[in-house]
Amino acid sequence: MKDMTVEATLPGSNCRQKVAAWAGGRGGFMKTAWLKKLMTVPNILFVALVCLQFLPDRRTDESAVLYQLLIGLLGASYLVYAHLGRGNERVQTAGDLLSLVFVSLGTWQLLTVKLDVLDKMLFPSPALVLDLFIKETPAALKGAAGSLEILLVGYGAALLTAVPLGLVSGWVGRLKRTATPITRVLGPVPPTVYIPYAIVMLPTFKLSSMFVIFIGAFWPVFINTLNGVHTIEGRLIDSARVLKLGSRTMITKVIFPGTLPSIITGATIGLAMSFILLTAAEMIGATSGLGWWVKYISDFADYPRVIVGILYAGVVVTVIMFGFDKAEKHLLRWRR
Amino acid sequence: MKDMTVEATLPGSNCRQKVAAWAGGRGGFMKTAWLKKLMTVPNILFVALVCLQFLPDRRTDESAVLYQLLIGLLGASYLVYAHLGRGNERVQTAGDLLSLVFVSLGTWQLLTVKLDVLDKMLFPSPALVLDLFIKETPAALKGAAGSLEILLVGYGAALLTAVPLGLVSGWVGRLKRTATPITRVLGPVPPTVYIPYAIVMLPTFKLSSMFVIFIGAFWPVFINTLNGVHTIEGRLIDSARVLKLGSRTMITKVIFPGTLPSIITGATIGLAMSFILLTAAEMIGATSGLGWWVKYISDFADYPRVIVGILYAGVVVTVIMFGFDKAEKHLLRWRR
Amino acid sequence: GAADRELKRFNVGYLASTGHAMYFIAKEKGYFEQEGLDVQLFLFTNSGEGMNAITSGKLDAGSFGTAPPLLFIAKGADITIFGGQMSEGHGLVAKPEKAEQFKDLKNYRGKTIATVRLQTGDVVFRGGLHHTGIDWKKDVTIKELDSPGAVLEAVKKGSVDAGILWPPFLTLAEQQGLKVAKLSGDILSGHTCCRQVTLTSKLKANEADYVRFMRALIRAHAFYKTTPDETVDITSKYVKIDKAILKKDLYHGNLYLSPDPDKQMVIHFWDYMNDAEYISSAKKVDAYINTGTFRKALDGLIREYPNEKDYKALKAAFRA
Amino acid sequence: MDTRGIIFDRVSLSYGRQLILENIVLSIDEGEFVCLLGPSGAGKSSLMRLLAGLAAPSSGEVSINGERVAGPGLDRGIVFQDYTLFPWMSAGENIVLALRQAFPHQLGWQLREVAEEFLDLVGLDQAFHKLPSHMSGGMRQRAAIARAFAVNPPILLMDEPFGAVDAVTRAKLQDLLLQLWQREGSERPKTVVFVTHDVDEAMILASKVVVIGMNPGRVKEVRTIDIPRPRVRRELYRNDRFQLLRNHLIELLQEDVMSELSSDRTVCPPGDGI
Amino acid sequence: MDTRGIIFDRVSLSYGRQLILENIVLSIDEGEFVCLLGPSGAGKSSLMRLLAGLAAPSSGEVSINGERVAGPGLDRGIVFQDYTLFPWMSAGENIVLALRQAFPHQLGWQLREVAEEFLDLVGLDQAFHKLPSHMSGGMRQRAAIARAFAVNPPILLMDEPFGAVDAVTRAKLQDLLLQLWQREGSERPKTVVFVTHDVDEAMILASKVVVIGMNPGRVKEVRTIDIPRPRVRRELYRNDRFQLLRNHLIELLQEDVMSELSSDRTVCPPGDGI
Ligand SMILES: Nc1ncnc2c1ncn2[C@@H]1O[C@H](COP(=O)(O)OP(=O)(O)OP(=O)(O)O)[C@@H](O)[C@H]1O
Ligand SMILES: Nc1ncnc2c1ncn2[C@@H]1O[C@H](COP(=O)(O)OP(=O)(O)OP(=O)(O)O)[C@@H](O)[C@H]1O
Ligand SMILES: [Mg+2]
Ligand SMILES: [Mg+2]
Repeated sequence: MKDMTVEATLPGSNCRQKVAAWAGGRGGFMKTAWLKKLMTVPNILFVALVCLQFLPDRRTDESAVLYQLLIGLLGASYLVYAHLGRGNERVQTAGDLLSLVFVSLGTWQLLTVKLDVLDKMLFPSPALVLDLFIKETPAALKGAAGSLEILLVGYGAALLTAVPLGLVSGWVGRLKRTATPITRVLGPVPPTVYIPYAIVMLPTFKLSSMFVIFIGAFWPVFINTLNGVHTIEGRLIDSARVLKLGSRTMITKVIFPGTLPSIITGATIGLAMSFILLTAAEMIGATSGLGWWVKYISDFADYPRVIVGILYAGVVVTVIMFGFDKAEKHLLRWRR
Repeated sequence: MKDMTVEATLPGSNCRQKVAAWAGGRGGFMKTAWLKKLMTVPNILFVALVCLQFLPDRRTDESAVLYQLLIGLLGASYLVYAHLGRGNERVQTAGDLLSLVFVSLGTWQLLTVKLDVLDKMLFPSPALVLDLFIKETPAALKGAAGSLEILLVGYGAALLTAVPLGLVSGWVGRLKRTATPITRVLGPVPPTVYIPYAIVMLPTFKLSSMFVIFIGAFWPVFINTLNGVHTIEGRLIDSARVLKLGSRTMITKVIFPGTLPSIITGATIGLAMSFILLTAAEMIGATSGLGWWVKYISDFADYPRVIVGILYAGVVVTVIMFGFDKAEKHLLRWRR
Repeated sequence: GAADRELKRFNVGYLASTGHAMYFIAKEKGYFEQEGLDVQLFLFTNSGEGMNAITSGKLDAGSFGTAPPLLFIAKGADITIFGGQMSEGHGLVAKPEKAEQFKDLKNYRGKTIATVRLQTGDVVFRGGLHHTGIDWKKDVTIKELDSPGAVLEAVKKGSVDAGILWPPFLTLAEQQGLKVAKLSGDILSGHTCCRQVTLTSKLKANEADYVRFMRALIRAHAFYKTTPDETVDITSKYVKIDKAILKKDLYHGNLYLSPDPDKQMVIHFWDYMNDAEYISSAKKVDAYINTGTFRKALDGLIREYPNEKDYKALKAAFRA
Repeated sequence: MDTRGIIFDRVSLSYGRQLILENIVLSIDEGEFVCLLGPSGAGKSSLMRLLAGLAAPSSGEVSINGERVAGPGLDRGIVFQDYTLFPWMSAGENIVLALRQAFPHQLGWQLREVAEEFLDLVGLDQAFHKLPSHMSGGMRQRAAIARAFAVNPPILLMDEPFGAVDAVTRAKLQDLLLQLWQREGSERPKTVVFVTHDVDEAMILASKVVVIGMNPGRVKEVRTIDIPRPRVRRELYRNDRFQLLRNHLIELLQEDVMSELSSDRTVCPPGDGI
Repeated sequence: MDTRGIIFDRVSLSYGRQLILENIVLSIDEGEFVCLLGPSGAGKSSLMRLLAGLAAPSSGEVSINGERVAGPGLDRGIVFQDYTLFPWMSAGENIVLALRQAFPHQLGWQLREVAEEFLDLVGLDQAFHKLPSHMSGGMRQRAAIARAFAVNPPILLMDEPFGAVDAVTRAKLQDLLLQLWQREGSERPKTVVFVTHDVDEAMILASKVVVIGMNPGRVKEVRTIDIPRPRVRRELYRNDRFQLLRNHLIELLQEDVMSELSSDRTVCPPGDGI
């Protein structure tokens, strides 16, 4: 469909010249170049997605106006973005992600609304999900705000304990040899097992929830930090030993920065763990929160809303991770 | 209590000689040295633990014979082990771990049987747990064998997909930029959410269980691999680029070994995740398996057996990890 | 006249179920406050956690099914059942073409049935099969799943022949084209579901509070009987599903709300749990059921409002 | 296709806002042996990276045989200043890996034989199975050199390759390099670009010396070394042309460094240059 | 306490089954400037690691001022062969980190000033805020040298410290090192152990040269260099004693390497040693 392909179907090179002439000399050339620039994968997918809208619906009870609007908006903002930051890596990434989104949306719509081959309860149409997404915004925002406290305290506590403990245990050989088997036995304990104990031992339900998040996020961060210490090059450690750095300087100025890449990976997984456990943590006497909401709703087999809840969780994680990324870029600027 | 301290309380050095003479010359010296060698932390804790047994019980309905036997056995085997591998690092680690075990057991027994300040249902005595541990061995072994299939397939599939995908995505900058936001959104999805979908899409319950394990183990391995690629030194990458290595050689001979430390960490966390999810995975129509057992029993609020189940899971993980450690030692022998 | 007193803080745990409507009414209509209680409702999505909160004293009262408290009693927890919540309401669903054969328990032999372990219906069906002479361990394949949603999907997909569910999932299942083939009430008529439980020590120490708590629930029951529309509105705040389903469950289904502890049925259920091999306990469960609290509350209310028909009906049904 | 050889056409390179190389114009004929001399930090390694295709110029163009350098290629072998071996492979495996890429049709044992032969040539006859972390600095450097020599590319880029070996081994390696360079003379001549800090080494090896100036890096002088080969080391010192050239180059180099090392702080007595 | 200085008392070192250093007996007086010469892979760096306390001898004992070396100490500064800076700190921060350990009572700005001064001395006056990954090889090496000089320990261990810098800078650094070494002469003399491959460098710097033989590493010869100081480079070449010593050392070194580089393969014309 690209103009290149059009040319290729014409035999001979003088033919090509004719076509160019026909296209109007220089102006024509510019016009095709312009067209060519528009012929990117996301744009083509966008057109395909728009065409898909004209197929007849089999699930007839839904309006797709909002959904179509969203697609239009996505396509348009990409066009603008791509135009502004031409040739930029970010534009490329945005295009790739958008293509992925378009393909998923297209398949999803095709299989649900258009062909209706999937179970209606488990697989709502994208239009319905979008509708719900907008309708549930206040509830989800309130829920996210409610969860944020539990998350931040639990996850924060996990980071604040697991990183120093991991650094020290990783650095002191004897501790490392002792800590490793402990992680083997305690790491795989389902955090939900601790719930009854947390309820009994801790004064409030909220603290119990925080504890569940804490314990879930702790192990990934701890294990990654513990093993990360070992990835520091031997010659750097020798260098530090020769300088006779004190333990504190050693940990903060050498071990910590050297382990940072691993710590950040651990923190990423720990954050995912926190969100996974949010549903379990908020089982404990909560009446709000994103996790509570998802669990509550999935207990009622309200899958469209479950999908919406997960989308919201994704949004929250992405926002939190955005801050993380900034910090990471800054802290690891010495690499490469 | 060490003989050093005894000496220190005697003033003057000729006094010391007297003591040595009194202790019987050379033989006496050897005797105190021998005593000194026995005065290690695990041994002292062992004695304390034995003394604890003579305190009166408040929970009277249990027999502690087996438990006392176990402690005796642990203490004795440590003595033998320490004697054989004197001054060895492994002995030190074993001693450290044993001290930890002794302290935990002592506290546990003190708070349950001896003082009875903890809830009897949630906090059974160590003797009771040991009793159950032995009594449930056949059930647990059968359960573990049943779970192993699900675990190996699910976890194995996660390793086999996440590692190559992570390597390729980490290596190709464009893929990495696209994959990172995807991990942000999909990583924190509670794997249990997939259960109804798995039931609908996959032919058997067992496959659904495996899928839950798979998805849970996938993300930690994938994220660790993805980020691990970036920890390879730039000069090594340059070196490989200059050799014009083909993509396959590049991935298998350079990227893979360079990322291996991170992959192994990810695999450790993934394995822990697999075990954590075993309870959820085996809730899909299973009637056996370690996870099913733990969940079943915790539904019945049979906490002593839950503890036993977790201990068994710990044993299984330790066994699996033992193989892992061997492989790791071999594969990473080039480090330091 | 109780309003001017200092309100007493009272923590109550509940599940998001239509059956707990009396809590919601008493809270929303201010009955708890009028009785001098500052009730905080805590939602649990897992009965086991709720029971832990009860036994650790973090909750003053709560209702988490019938099986879980009985289990905890069998395990030696010192808790007391002092009131009722609802009864019956569970059922077995199957695809319409298979529904007919599930009418008779005898036909269950050789079938595959999905269930969520320890829910009331599960106990009733297993006990029923036991009484019919079917060994559910051998003759029936029982698939235990983790959520009603999973049961529903498994039945719809045909991986199992039938599934045991409870409100509102029975209605939901019907909407999805399944049929309710057998009701739990047909097996054990009037079997209890969620019971009010608390620590025995708490009940002994503050019995007056519990009487007032039960008074509020009895008043809520009367409200439920007389004001369907508002009941549905109130319930929908706590159980977020379609109001039509709520209404059907509350008024046209086989779910019966009642604050009566129904001692005999609890004892019966205890036996069923023994039959279903969920417990094996020779304990006398009578000792863990307190009917006095309910009676005191009911008698007091009848004295104050001698004309209230609902109170009289409850009194008539009550057996100590 | 008529322009064989390497051409730097007004090449500049910046890292961020810092200009490293400015307007480099340089042509290296096919078959030449070029030595780059210049003070530390001048931009010699950066220039090598441009040639290797590991960095792209900020402006201008580097071309080889008329084609723009767009990335690394099998036509160029490079020995880095920090002689990088893959730490997870033994010295021999490192070489075999490189050989397999260059000679995909050879069998494994053939490649191993070649690897062993070249390890032998650099004096590492027993190091085939040694991991880099178990070798000394000089041994690692020699293994990296053996790797580059074994692949035998038409263009050889070497960045201070003999820095970490002793003087005697160094002389041997110089001779070996010269032999490899000349052996190819019959078919297609090999081009060598060689960075060194040792003026004598440059004069022994080079057919052309390029002096790089600093702040920013630029070509300060290009000088053909027309001393006839074989150049016997002991005799060179008695050669007048050699001495003249040598003093000239040292002076050139000194200029730059002098201005860099703020002269009032240096402690060398006057006239004690080198 | 009467035995000041470094003593190697029958020291052997093995890695696994491989014997690296065998029965090293060597004493270095306080205030001596010792150069270690030896072929690549002989065990010079290993010897330095023993001295630094980073490795423990398999048998025998290394002692400093009568005390056994049990680990690193602030009395010894070391410049590694691969000049390691912490990559996450700028050159300046690297030096300040080391200084803070050595001078815990100094204020931050004082340390920064000292760091800047020493960076200046090695010709890196503008590199205080540069990250190691943004510096050239020679610049990194000079920063590592500045770090060791700044801490100014009584014993300085330097493993091929000037390998990656150009000849002129090298001469300056040599002079700087000599000055630091001699300045201390008044109070407590500084001891320097210096590994190099450059015989001339050894002769300019050393008060004693130790030649290490290879396979396994052992002390082959200890020779006092009694050429008077200051040693002016240009004049040295006309000094007969210097020439004699130089040729002797080169021959000594050649012996070992010759036997290593299997001579039938080497390509150097006979007599073309160095
Ligand atoms: N970690 C190690 N494990 C095994 N062998 C090692 C290790 N480190 C060094 N060696 C071996 O010890 C020998 C001496 O190494 P060392 O680094 O001391 O040599 P060197 O004299 O410093 O050489 P160079 O001049 O090349 O730096 C070498 O043969 C090397 O292979
Ligand atoms: N990645 C980088 N980012 C920023 N600046 C850099 C980077 N790499 C090198 N430089 C700067 O470029 C200049 C030239 O570096 P280069 O490594 O090319 O020098 P060189 O001539 O090879 O020096 P040497 O002889 O010490 O190896 C130096 O001033 C250095 O600080
Ligand atoms: Mg360089
Ligand atoms: Mg060395």
